[in-house]
Amino acid sequence: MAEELIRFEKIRKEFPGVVANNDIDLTINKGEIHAIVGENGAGKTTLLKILYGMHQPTAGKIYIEGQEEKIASPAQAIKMGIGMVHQHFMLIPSFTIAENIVLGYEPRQKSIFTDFKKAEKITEQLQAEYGLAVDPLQKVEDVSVGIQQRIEILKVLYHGAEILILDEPTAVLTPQETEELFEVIKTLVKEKNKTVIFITHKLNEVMNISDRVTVMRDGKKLQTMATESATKEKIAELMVGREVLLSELERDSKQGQVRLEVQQLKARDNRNLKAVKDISFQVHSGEILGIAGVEGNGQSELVEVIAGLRELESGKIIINDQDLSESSSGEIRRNGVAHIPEDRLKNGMSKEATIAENLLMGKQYQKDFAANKVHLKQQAVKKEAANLIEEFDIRTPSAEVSAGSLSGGNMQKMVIAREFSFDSPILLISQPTRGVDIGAIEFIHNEIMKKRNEGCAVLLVSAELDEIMRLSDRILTIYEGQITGEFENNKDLSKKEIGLYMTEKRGEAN
Amino acid sequence: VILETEAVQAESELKVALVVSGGLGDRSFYDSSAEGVEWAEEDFGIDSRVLECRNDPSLFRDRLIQGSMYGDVVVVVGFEFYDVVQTVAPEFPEVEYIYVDNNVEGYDNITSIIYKENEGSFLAGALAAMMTTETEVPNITAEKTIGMVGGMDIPVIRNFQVGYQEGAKYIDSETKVETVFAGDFEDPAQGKESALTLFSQGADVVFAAAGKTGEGVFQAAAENKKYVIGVDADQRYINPDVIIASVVKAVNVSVYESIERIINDELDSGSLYTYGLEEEGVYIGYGTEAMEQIVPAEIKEKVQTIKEKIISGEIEVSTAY
Amino acid sequence: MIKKDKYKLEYLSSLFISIAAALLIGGIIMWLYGKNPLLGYQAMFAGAFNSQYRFATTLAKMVPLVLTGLATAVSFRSGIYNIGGEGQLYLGAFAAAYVGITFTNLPGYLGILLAVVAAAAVGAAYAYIPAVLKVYYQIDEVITTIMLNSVAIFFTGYLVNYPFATSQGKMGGTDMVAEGYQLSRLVRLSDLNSSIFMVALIGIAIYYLLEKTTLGYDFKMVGQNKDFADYGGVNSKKRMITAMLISGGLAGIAGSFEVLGTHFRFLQGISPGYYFDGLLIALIVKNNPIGIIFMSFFFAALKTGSMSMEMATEIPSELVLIIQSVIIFFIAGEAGMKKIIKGFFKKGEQL
Amino acid sequence: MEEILLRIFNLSVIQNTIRTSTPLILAALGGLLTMQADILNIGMDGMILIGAFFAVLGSYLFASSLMGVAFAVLSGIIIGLFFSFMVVKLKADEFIVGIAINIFAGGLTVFLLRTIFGVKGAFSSDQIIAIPRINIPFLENINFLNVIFNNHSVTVYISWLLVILVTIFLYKTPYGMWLRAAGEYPEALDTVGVSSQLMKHFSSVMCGIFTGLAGAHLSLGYLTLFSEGMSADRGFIALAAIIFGRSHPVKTFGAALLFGFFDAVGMRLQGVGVPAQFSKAIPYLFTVIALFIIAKRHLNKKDKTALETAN
Ligand SMILES: Nc1ncnc2c1ncn2[C@@H]1O[C@H](COP(=O)(O)OP(=O)(O)OP(=O)(O)O)[C@@H](O)[C@H]1O
Ligand SMILES: Nc1ncnc2c1ncn2[C@@H]1O[C@H](COP(=O)(O)OP(=O)(O)OP(=O)(O)O)[C@@H](O)[C@H]1O
Ligand SMILES: [Mg+2]
Ligand SMILES: [Mg+2]
Repeated sequence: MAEELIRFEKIRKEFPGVVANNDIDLTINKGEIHAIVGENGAGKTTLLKILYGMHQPTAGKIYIEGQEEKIASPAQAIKMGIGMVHQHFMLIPSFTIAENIVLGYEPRQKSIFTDFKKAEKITEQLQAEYGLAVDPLQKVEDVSVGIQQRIEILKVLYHGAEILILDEPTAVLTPQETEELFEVIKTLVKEKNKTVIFITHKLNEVMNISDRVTVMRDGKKLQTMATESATKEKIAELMVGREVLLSELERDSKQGQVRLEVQQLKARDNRNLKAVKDISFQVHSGEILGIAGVEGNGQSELVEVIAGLRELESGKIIINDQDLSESSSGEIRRNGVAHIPEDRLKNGMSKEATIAENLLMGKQYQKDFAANKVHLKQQAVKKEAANLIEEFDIRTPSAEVSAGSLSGGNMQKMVIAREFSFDSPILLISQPTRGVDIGAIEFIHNEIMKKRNEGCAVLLVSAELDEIMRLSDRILTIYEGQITGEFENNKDLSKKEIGLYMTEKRGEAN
Repeated sequence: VILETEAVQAESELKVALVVSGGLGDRSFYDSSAEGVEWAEEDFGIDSRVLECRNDPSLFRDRLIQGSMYGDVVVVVGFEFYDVVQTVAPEFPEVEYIYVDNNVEGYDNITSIIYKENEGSFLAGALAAMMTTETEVPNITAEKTIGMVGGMDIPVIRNFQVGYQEGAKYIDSETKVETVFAGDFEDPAQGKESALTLFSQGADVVFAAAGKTGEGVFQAAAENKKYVIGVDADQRYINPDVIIASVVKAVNVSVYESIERIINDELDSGSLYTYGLEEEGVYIGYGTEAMEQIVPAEIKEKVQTIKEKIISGEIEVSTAY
Repeated sequence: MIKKDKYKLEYLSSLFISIAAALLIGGIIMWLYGKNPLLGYQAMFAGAFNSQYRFATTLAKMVPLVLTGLATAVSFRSGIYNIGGEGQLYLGAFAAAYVGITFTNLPGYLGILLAVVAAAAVGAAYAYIPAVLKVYYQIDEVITTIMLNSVAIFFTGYLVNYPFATSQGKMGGTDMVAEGYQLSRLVRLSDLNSSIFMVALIGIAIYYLLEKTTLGYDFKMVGQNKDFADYGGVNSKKRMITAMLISGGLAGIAGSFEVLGTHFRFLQGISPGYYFDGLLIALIVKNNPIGIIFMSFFFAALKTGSMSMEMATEIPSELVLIIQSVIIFFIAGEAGMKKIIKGFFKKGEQL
Repeated sequence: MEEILLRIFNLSVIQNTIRTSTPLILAALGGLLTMQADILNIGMDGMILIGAFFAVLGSYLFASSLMGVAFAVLSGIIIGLFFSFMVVKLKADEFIVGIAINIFAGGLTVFLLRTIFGVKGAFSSDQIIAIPRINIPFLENINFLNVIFNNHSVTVYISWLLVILVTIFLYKTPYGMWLRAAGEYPEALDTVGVSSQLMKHFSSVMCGIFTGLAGAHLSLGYLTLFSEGMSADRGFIALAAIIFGRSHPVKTFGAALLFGFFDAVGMRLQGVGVPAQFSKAIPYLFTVIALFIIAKRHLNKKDKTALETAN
């Protein structure tokens, strides 16, 4: 009954110094939802990029419906009915949604002009057919990541894909959006007879939606199994090579004085629209305050304002009893605030710089690293880097390689290592485990909790409700730039209740 | 020993280095100097080399030194060498320097040659002012406007300008003289545009004192059936239909003569030779006899008269220096 | 650590290989033109190094190249692209000349210092305009600096033809600076003057600044990822402006040395595009200060040597320009070519 | 006063503007295509020069202006291909390659001038056939239009036509979309099966063709001669026009016209006593000032929308 659709045979891919795929054999059946899981850098993306014609395998063969195929380019893959939604979205920001969907396969007028009207119509039809609402004439740069995800899927469907590859499609989605996406995937498979391969780090999702799951580690395929016969724990153990216990974290309960306070904070987003509307709260030492909210409700801007990276419109920021409302990011740092940013590549690091240089940022003027604030002490910088690499288990051949060569999970560890090494009493933490594998999540959660127990005041923003609920002492829900609820975190608190406060429907909770 | 070899050399060939601040191929000033050296080569069998600096001041000194190492005589062409020649020449006391277009005093081995370009352009101004009302000549209007396109706003060109204006006013004080500086000696397109601007302001004779930029002036005139006065060399041959005359700076002659003087041991080393109208070092050229003359004979005569008046001192021409 | 050195060595060797390949092609061009390439290169080499005078001339030509190269490096490293060094150089040169003809009674060293400082200040001030436009108004600095180059060149042209025109020598230039301020010449005949020592000091200072100081680190981070720098507490706006000021100052100093050391006055057209040469040099060596010094030496030698090549073999100077650009093409494409060649051999292995 | 103004602003200024800006327009249209594909081409000045030379060569050899243009275009294609080979294939720094192309063009044209025509400096000859001018008879009766729009060389009209064609190409055809996508996010284009590298090569070749045309216009359309260094930094000004016009063909066209206009006005200001050095600086200075004003207005507007959304 399970009909073979794709077969990888001894697929091997070498990058300079890395074997990304080590002789992988894998079969994908027609009409199944096949999950692929594995640590950061396990080679998942590479394998599927080979299927999509973006990489050429160093060795090995691919069979599609029993035929051996050489997939030399994405164009060829598209022709064979393979579509891929990438980990990092592949959309042109200045183009409209319709233009993005038809890009490369534009409907034409008199054979040389793009038929924009038709493109619009196509978009309308697609979105109606698959239930993925988008406005064809909106520019991509103006829409949320959730919508961008939809556009990507519509684009692939427009290409006529029978096989959909989704690379970490839910990493940036809100729980609601994830749910919607899963509905769509299910209908695609059941009603339209598509086959879906998707990569994820979230084991809940694997259990929830997939028919079979393949686990990869270090470029090798470990095992493929029917999801029914697997458990989360088993998969996690296979992935990481040891038992992973996302169990209750230990917490001492000794909260202290107020460290961070914001009063009636207002700020605008990049498009100059109101993003933070009158927010006030306090964070105490020894406390993790979680901000739960659907992405795009002002939490990013909130953190940026506190960190001094965004102009505040009005309101006050009080840090360690000092009014630092008008201060620069440097002053705020010097006054005891460390910050793990939501987008590590955008502002958390320099890809070109070495790991040591990345780890120095923010400390370069400290006595330990600079004489008279001028002369950099290279030896001290090196030593610090070596210590942090060791302490935070950053996997790298040396501190002198460029940070861009690290895998995503290790980049995140590097950022965390740097920020935690300031010994700042206040931590702003945004999306600490985005795109990070389960082993690393465990590590990062432990480190955050350690900081809390040492008496830091932690402001935690995450799109993962699970994460918020696992770590926080107190939870604020945010919706459209305003705080809509406050909860003490305890066992009675239900995800559902918080979820409601994060949406328009919050009235129903009361 | 040294004396012996020198004697041998003198018997064989005189070596002449020509060092120019710009580049050859301008069909005017620099080419004219090269022509002078060529004549000397033909007539006296000298040996010569040309070193171009292509308007790069960082090359002036080095090229001049290279020239000094090569030549017994170095012909230095360009006002820009003013400082450099004064520091290099004392280092090569045995070399004779002929410095063209600027005046350096007090060096035994530097002989300066300057031109009274203002006298020549006075005649050009007078000529243009007379031509612009000469409605019998095709395409000349009665309007009393003439023009000048200068390469850059620098002293030599202003010296041309001063004479040109005075000459025009001498004929008719109501003559309007419009000047445009193209800002470049090597941009014919800008030269053409400048000329067209002048034509649109009513000028029908334009004096082009602009090096290669002047090539654009000629073309503008050819298209609009207007007239141009060329500069430095007798440029009529370039386009005899529109270039009616040229203010010739006889660089070729003066260079040739200087070399001749050196060979005949007649050069007054360290002195200044001034070439004006009187010395025939500056004159108005009307091309060869074979060419059909556009300038009417009466005007030529009138120009001749003015020339004599300048030579006699009856007319004094101002200078920009 | 070992790895880093290995990369450096690899980079250096491929740089040399590309220069060698370029010279080979240059040789082929000469040969096609009917000249003996060996003689040509011999003359070129001799022309650049063969005597005290020639070597000194090569060194003298390095002076403006090193300074403009460093000026480029400081700004480019910080992610603000100063293409306007030519204009800054002109204004700096004029400022130095102004000091030199106005305050003529100071002791020599003081006058020189004042002139150099004035040049640096004026160069920096002129660089400040595009810097502010870039940082606070998001106006592309590449275009503004190019435009301001022309403005400065025309403006100084005006100054030396009208208010400051010299009475000697019928040139577009100022009067000579006071004798005491004229930098001493080091080798008979050549332009080489004591500014080379100052350049050495400045070179060391900039090297130190870029490679060993907090500010240099900040510059690099701002240049690589401005958002990261801001996030890390480095005020990227201020750093960019600082970098631009230093860059403009260096260009201004380059101008002052042309006045104090070479021409002793400001001349119209005083720079034949030094800044663009320096820019090229800096880019080739990826804004590395040490590399700038060596590459400047190479370019300077090429320039002096090519003259002798021209004299000795009558190879036209245009050919030298062609050879020069071929060398640049080779160096620029070095990394890419290496990859392709490697790929080619790899394929060969597999077959 | 009025007389002075009339001297400066009259019909001939517009004519002058059109003539001065044509080579800028042609080159800028090419440069904006590479710019849209995310390649900054500062080698345009050299490309124009090479185009100008080969235009003269072709025209002279075949006694045909068409052949001249063909030669210029061909040389443009070759140099454009070379440029993109260096920049796209070998991933060389576009700045370095651009500057080197300028140096190379300076050397090559002088070298060829000497070896082919045996002259230095400039080459003009009766045997160089100019690009013909077009006379539109019906315009002749309307003085104003006649002066502005009539009797230009073909390349002038071509440049206007190309503004429209390039706009249509960029914004109305799939290929233009691909080109822009290749500049904005090349990987995204690659993943839909269109090679972003190919688009970059294409833009570079188009730039070569356009700069070649600009050169041909200079040496055959506007003048009928070749002269060393005759591009005279027009490539850089074209680049400025591109940045000014934010790589949009119509805006860039406007910027080039504006530049030509300031140049024309500057020339006339000399006539009323403004020193030449100032009048020459005007186009450059105005570009900077205009950019500043635009940026300032932009910022103000942003503040205003902020205010509006606040209410
Ligand atoms: N283009 C490339 N060049 C060199 N190395 C690469 C390249 N792409 C991937 N790699 C390396 O190959 C390995 C596998 O990477 P891949 O992106 O497939 O991992 P992944 O399983 O998708 O990880 P993640 O969960 O973090 O997305 C990593 O070590 C990575 O650094
Ligand atoms: N992160 C820092 N830690 C300690 N001292 C610093 C830091 N940043 C700057 N300084 C000191 O301030 C001096 C002046 O720098 P500058 O005024 O440019 O700071 P800044 O970048 O504006 O900082 P901020 O914007 O954070 O106030 C630096 O030379 C250094 O001595
Ligand atoms: Mg991946
Ligand atoms: Mg008249």
